[in-house]
Amino acid sequence: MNYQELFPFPQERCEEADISLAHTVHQWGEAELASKRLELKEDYSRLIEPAMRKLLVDIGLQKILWPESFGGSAQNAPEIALPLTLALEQIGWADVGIGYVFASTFALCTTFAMEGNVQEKLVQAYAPLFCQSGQPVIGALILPSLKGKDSQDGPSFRGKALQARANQDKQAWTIEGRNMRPFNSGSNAQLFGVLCGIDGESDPAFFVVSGDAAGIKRKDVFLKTGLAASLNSDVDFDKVIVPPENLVFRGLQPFRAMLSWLYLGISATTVGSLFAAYDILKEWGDNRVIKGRGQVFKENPLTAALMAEIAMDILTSRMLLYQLAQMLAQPEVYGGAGEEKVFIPALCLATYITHAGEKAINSTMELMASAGYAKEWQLERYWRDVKTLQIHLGNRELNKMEIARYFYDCKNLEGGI
Amino acid sequence: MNYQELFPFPQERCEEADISLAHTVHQWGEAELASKRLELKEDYSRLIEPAMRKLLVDIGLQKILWPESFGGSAQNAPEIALPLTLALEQIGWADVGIGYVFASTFALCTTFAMEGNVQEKLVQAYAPLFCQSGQPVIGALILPSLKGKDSQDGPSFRGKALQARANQDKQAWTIEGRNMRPFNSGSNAQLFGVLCGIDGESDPAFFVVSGDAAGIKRKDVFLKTGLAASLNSDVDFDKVIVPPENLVFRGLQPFRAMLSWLYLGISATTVGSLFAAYDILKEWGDNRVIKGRGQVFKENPLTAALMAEIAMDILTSRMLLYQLAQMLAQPEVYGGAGEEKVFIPALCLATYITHAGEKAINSTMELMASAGYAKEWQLERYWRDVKTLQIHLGNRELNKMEIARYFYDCKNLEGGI
Amino acid sequence: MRTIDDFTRPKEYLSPLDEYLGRIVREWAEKEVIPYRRKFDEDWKDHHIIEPAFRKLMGEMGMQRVLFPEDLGGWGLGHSNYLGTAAYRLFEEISRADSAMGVAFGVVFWPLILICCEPHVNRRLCEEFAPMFCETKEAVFAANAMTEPQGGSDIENLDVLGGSTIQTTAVLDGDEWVINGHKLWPTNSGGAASLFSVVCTTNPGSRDLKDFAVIFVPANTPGCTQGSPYEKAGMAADKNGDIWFENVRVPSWYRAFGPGEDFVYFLEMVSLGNMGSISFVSGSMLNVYEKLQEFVNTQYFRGKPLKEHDAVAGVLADFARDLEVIRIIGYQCARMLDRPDIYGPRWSHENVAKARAYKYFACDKAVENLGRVMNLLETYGSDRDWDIEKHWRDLKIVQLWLGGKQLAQMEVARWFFECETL
Amino acid sequence: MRTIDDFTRPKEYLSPLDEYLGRIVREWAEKEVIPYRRKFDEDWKDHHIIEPAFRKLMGEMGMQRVLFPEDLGGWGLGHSNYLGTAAYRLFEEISRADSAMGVAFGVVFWPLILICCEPHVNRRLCEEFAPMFCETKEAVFAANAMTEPQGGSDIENLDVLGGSTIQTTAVLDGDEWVINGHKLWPTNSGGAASLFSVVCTTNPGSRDLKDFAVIFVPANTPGCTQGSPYEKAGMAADKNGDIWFENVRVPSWYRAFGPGEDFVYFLEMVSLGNMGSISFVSGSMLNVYEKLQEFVNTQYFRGKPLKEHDAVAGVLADFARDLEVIRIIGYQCARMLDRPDIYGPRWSHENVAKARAYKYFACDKAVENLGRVMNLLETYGSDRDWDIEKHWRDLKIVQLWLGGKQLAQMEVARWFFECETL
Repeated sequence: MNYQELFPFPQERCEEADISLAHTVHQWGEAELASKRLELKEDYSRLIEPAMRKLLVDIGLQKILWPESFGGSAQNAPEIALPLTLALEQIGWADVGIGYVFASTFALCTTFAMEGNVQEKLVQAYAPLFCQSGQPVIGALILPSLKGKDSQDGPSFRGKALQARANQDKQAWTIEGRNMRPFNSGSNAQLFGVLCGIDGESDPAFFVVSGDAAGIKRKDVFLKTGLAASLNSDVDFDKVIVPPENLVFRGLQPFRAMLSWLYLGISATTVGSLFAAYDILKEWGDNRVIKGRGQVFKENPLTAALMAEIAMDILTSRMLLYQLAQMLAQPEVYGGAGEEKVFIPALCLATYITHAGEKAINSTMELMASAGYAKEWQLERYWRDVKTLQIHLGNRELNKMEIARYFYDCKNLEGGI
Repeated sequence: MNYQELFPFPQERCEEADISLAHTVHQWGEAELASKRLELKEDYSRLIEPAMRKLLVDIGLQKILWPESFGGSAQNAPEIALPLTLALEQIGWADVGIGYVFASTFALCTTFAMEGNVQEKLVQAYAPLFCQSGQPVIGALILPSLKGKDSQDGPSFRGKALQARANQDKQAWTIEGRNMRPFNSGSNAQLFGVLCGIDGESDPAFFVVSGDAAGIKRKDVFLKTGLAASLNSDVDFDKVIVPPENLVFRGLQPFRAMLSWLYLGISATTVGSLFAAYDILKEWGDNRVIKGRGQVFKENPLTAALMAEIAMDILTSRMLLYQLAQMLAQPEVYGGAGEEKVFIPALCLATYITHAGEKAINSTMELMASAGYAKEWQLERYWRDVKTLQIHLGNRELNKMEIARYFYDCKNLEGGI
Repeated sequence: MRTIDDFTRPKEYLSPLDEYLGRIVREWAEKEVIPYRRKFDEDWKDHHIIEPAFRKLMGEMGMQRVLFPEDLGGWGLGHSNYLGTAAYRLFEEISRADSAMGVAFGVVFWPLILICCEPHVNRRLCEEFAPMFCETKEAVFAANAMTEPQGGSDIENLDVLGGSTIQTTAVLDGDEWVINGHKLWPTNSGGAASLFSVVCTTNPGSRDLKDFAVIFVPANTPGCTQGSPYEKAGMAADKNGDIWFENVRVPSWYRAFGPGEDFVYFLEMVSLGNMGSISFVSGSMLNVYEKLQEFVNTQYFRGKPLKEHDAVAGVLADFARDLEVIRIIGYQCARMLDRPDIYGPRWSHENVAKARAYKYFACDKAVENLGRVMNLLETYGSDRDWDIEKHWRDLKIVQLWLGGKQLAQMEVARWFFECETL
Repeated sequence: MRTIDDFTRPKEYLSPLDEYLGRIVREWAEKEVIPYRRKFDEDWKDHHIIEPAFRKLMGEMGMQRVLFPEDLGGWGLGHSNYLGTAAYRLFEEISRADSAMGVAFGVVFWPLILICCEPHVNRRLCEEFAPMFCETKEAVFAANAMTEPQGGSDIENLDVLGGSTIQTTAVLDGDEWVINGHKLWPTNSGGAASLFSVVCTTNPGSRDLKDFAVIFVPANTPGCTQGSPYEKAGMAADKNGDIWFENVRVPSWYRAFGPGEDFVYFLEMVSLGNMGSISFVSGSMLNVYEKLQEFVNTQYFRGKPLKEHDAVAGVLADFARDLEVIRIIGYQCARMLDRPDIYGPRWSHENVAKARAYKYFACDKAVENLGRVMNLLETYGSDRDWDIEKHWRDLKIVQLWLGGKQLAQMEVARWFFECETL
């Protein structure tokens, strides 16, 4: 049995076609990445671009949200949550960074392309890029962030600094921001989603900005611990001018809706990477001999006990992941993605899954000892990636303020997402 | 909002009638137990028997499995998993011990009354007791156990000692066992389910034995830390003779099916007790003032952070509980309750839920300081009860052997359930 | 066979009395407590079974006298360089048998530390109260009346509140303090204590620590009444209840020291109280080790003692490891309080914060481990006849007292990260 | 502002050299390592940037000489009562800057301990190898060639295996040992080491510990070759690779001691190796404390530094608490190895088991804390410019080496619960 059969998911709620798509993505991962692991270690950057192109353009994952008239597959109803989850598991299995970049881009696009949010002008502006350019398209999010004391004079949102300001002049908006740190892909994103403060208004506004807009300056790619497919750099917006239709939304609820989709993406990618860790550990457990008595690793009760813990973490994470997908897929039952009663469980589940993921991979490394940290065995890459995914949910203690406020009806708790 | 709304469950899969039953049970709990908390502390044993009678006889929960011809409600198809879960949550909320006793009795009866297992003679023998006696009926399980060195000469099952032996003489079976420790209610059970070794056979057999059979000797009720509704004592079977039809099953798979139902019951009862802990904590958080500055407890970020963790534990536990219920309810999708692919996830989920429960109530006690351990606040009762439920799953390390064997295809791991 | 004495203690720190104290208390525990302790839970209110064991230890063996100067009938421990480590050993051995007896005995030290310990001996009060403890064979208890109905252990949160939430008042009327207030939860209340140190304010609402006062009140002073003990999840030998002070009058020199100083030496009670809590934890855990050894040696799985199963052994190893660590930390804490010449005064913010850190570490680890150990025993874990569930219940209580984990965390964060607004 | 020196060390245990060693190494770290360490990861293969810092510390400042007797150019630490605590301080200060440098330096001690330390000084080998370390300004590395391709750290599992899985053989041919075998992973292999201690057997498959041998092999001996270093998740300054021994011939007196004794003193390497690992952990964590202080003081949330948020402060408190505990335990471990007169020989099963317990405790806690700290920083946590992700990667590696957690658990269970079949 493989992990697809071992770890139950609500198969009765999934379409044949969606399971088949997941299978296609798995084959892509096998051909482009898993089978090239040693090459990947030596020359990641050379392999990653063609792999992304195959996935996003040839298999066409980046076309899903867009209307058929542009060549998209018009799957922009909430039910996309289940096929998205199935596919992202497989992407995460192959490469966490690609999964993260895709999930972020997807979340960004839901703000103006998801059923109920559709903004025609923006769809017309960006659908061709995703469906017809023949290029993998990457969207970067620039969200509120912890910043230094200086930033405290600027605009903020729920306790964190907004990295940009926008001002309306006649019709157009001018966006300004210095040393902004995007959540991903600052150096090579073709579009940005930026939450901006607006002078004199308490609610921030979310803008979509084309990556080639005049005034965008990208700094050098900086070194970080994981998610190599996301080439991030600090970015300046120096009087970047965008048309009025690029203001996608204002206020909390649509922001939360975007985050709910992002949380689903991060969770699915994490579960996928746990499958990769499972595969690596399975191989190790089958072949490693210890205690010099010919005892196969997996047959030792102590190591088996930890292996069981890992399996339990994967099992619960996957089940909860699909529970989240089903909540997002059925707004008529659970509420919309931006409503508190969906957003808070989404945050809780993503928090659980990313922490269970950290724990499971930490334990897997323990079991594999030196092979756990040798690049050759690839496990350490998933370890760095999964941790990096997790911290993209934000400071857990601050996030808990959101959660406590909801469950205990707190009035004065500061902060959060 | 109350916990029923705050903690999502797959309401779209539940029938109106089932939710209504849960509501009835909640009202029972409120009237019989929750509203009498101080009396309960002083005089638990006087209150508990009438409460059980109301629940099992008057509301009629003990009638669900049995045919209508006996006055039962004939809900013996696997779909009973969902209403059972809804009801047990509410019983656990009111009293964990009653939940445990009911769940154990239910699991025992599934072995001969659940669709697919129905054994007509036994149903005819016991349905009247449950449907017509007017008494709450308690069934006790006597399962394999860790025992001292002496026991190693006797029969065992998967590494643990079988507490009884059975031998066939002509038609009838004679069951022998000394100082057997049932899992619950040894002192007052009306029927026993006993897994027995049979000389010369490797598979044990499971017998149902009436509590009033000749040769059953019950010792004094012993002191234990929780589950006060379960009055347990050691039991001797001194040449207890039972008819051949009381041999319910042999072998592993039906044993596991029974355990899967027991795990569901333990899990649902645990989640219910978490709701009780939530209620207690909510009241505390709303009213307690700390730091001498009029800061309400729940508004302090540090205590709120821990409160958020507790809410997350309840949320994930409840979601996973319903996932387990749905697996048992749909054998056509997931397999039968005794199949490995259901039994192992059931064990994993019950393990998760009972540990999350321990953690959540431990944290709740932390927050309530002295009120956490004062009997007056009741929380400590749930704490003792939930821990006691958990250890009824067995030694976690040994259980993990089962789990590892399944997920990693281990051949030589010893032991387990 | 390995015994509890195989767990490490920093031998350099031990008092010259250590071996003697350890031996006599262990003998007492084996004879007077362990054979009877399974009945203690039902004896929570009356102490019919518990009282004789206390009498033996405290009155007859004289342990309640150890802090007083020799010339007043005591053992002079208050003058020694071994206050912390000697007390640690004493408490640990008692707690091995019953940690509630450990705390009930340990808390006798609390008020007495204030008056018996160098460098702040209050000779007049020593002389006043020495006879109460030293001239009797009965067990005599003392209690520190601190916690008030609203706010719980907030009073200990002195950095933040400066005593401003104290509702119990002391007003000087001529040569006497007149005390009014309501305290609850102190160990050895519920009718046990003969002497209270009462934490009160001479100026309600003030944040000036000069208004913070600790005043001694014999329990039989008119106007001082104790309620019945509360029923708790465990720790039956430790009685807790309400105490009311209604126009209680005591001589003015019953105040421990005076403005400012009362507060300083009160901090010493906090650091020693945290150290004591660690000793209750390690003492209990040492007995859990013994019971666990018995269980895993005698209970079989697949033809072998349970300890021979590798996965079970992993849990046993973690337990032994954590007990090692807790005990070493506990003795290090005791040492830091023994030797102000090396580690600074017992009442320094540093020592208070560190003692709190060690205490909440020990408690977190204990709760985690006891949970795992209970689980190893399967359903036997909840049965009283294996004793482990008793320690499991008791240690949870140790975790929750002294303001619990959150108060400790705040104090530790304030010290190590210099937080200013928490 | 609070500094790393506010974390507790048992002051009674410190060596007379402690202050001096600490100061010069800290200066070296500030000047030679910390300004450059963000580039170390890419320097893993060549050590262009790393090598000069090593040269300064080990060759010029002479730290590679400390174990040798004074008359051979060393500092005589092998004769002192402060081997453990002095080494602990040294390693801790180095690891604060870079724990890979800590281990690369620390492992130089490993083979040398065998020959330089009382009560088992091998004077002839000291004289033989002292010039290699003492008469140069270059950094000279030593390595202990132990692990073999199949079974990993199984070789350390001596209680169970008695050396029977060792595949590297030593055959006496006249006055020379002829060594054949393949080792991998030792720190300071991958081309770094000039001298190896090689763990081998004189009788393949034997469980008789008299056949267990440790033989010194200079790296330039014909037949001894080192492969390229492996690429790892972190710890770039520590090179690991393969070593092949093909008919390597060394004089017969290059064997550390002889039948039986080699094994005994090898256990001393295990206990000291575990102690060293704790020092790498606490050293790294001290630097994390510094970086974390900077972060929570300068990064703002809702108009206040992050540290003023109570929930964040809770995590800060836990971090400070655990670092306190780890450090105290580390020094206690060092002390136990310093003073065989009090705690028994360094190679006793008790000391080996306890050192393993402390090490896996420290590593578990470090991994847990670093994970939480990374999370406090949000996405900055993964950026190299906050340095914390570096320590996060490095400490995970410390957790995994020396046989990892499971081997430690088995050894601890065997000692404390006398398991016989694990």
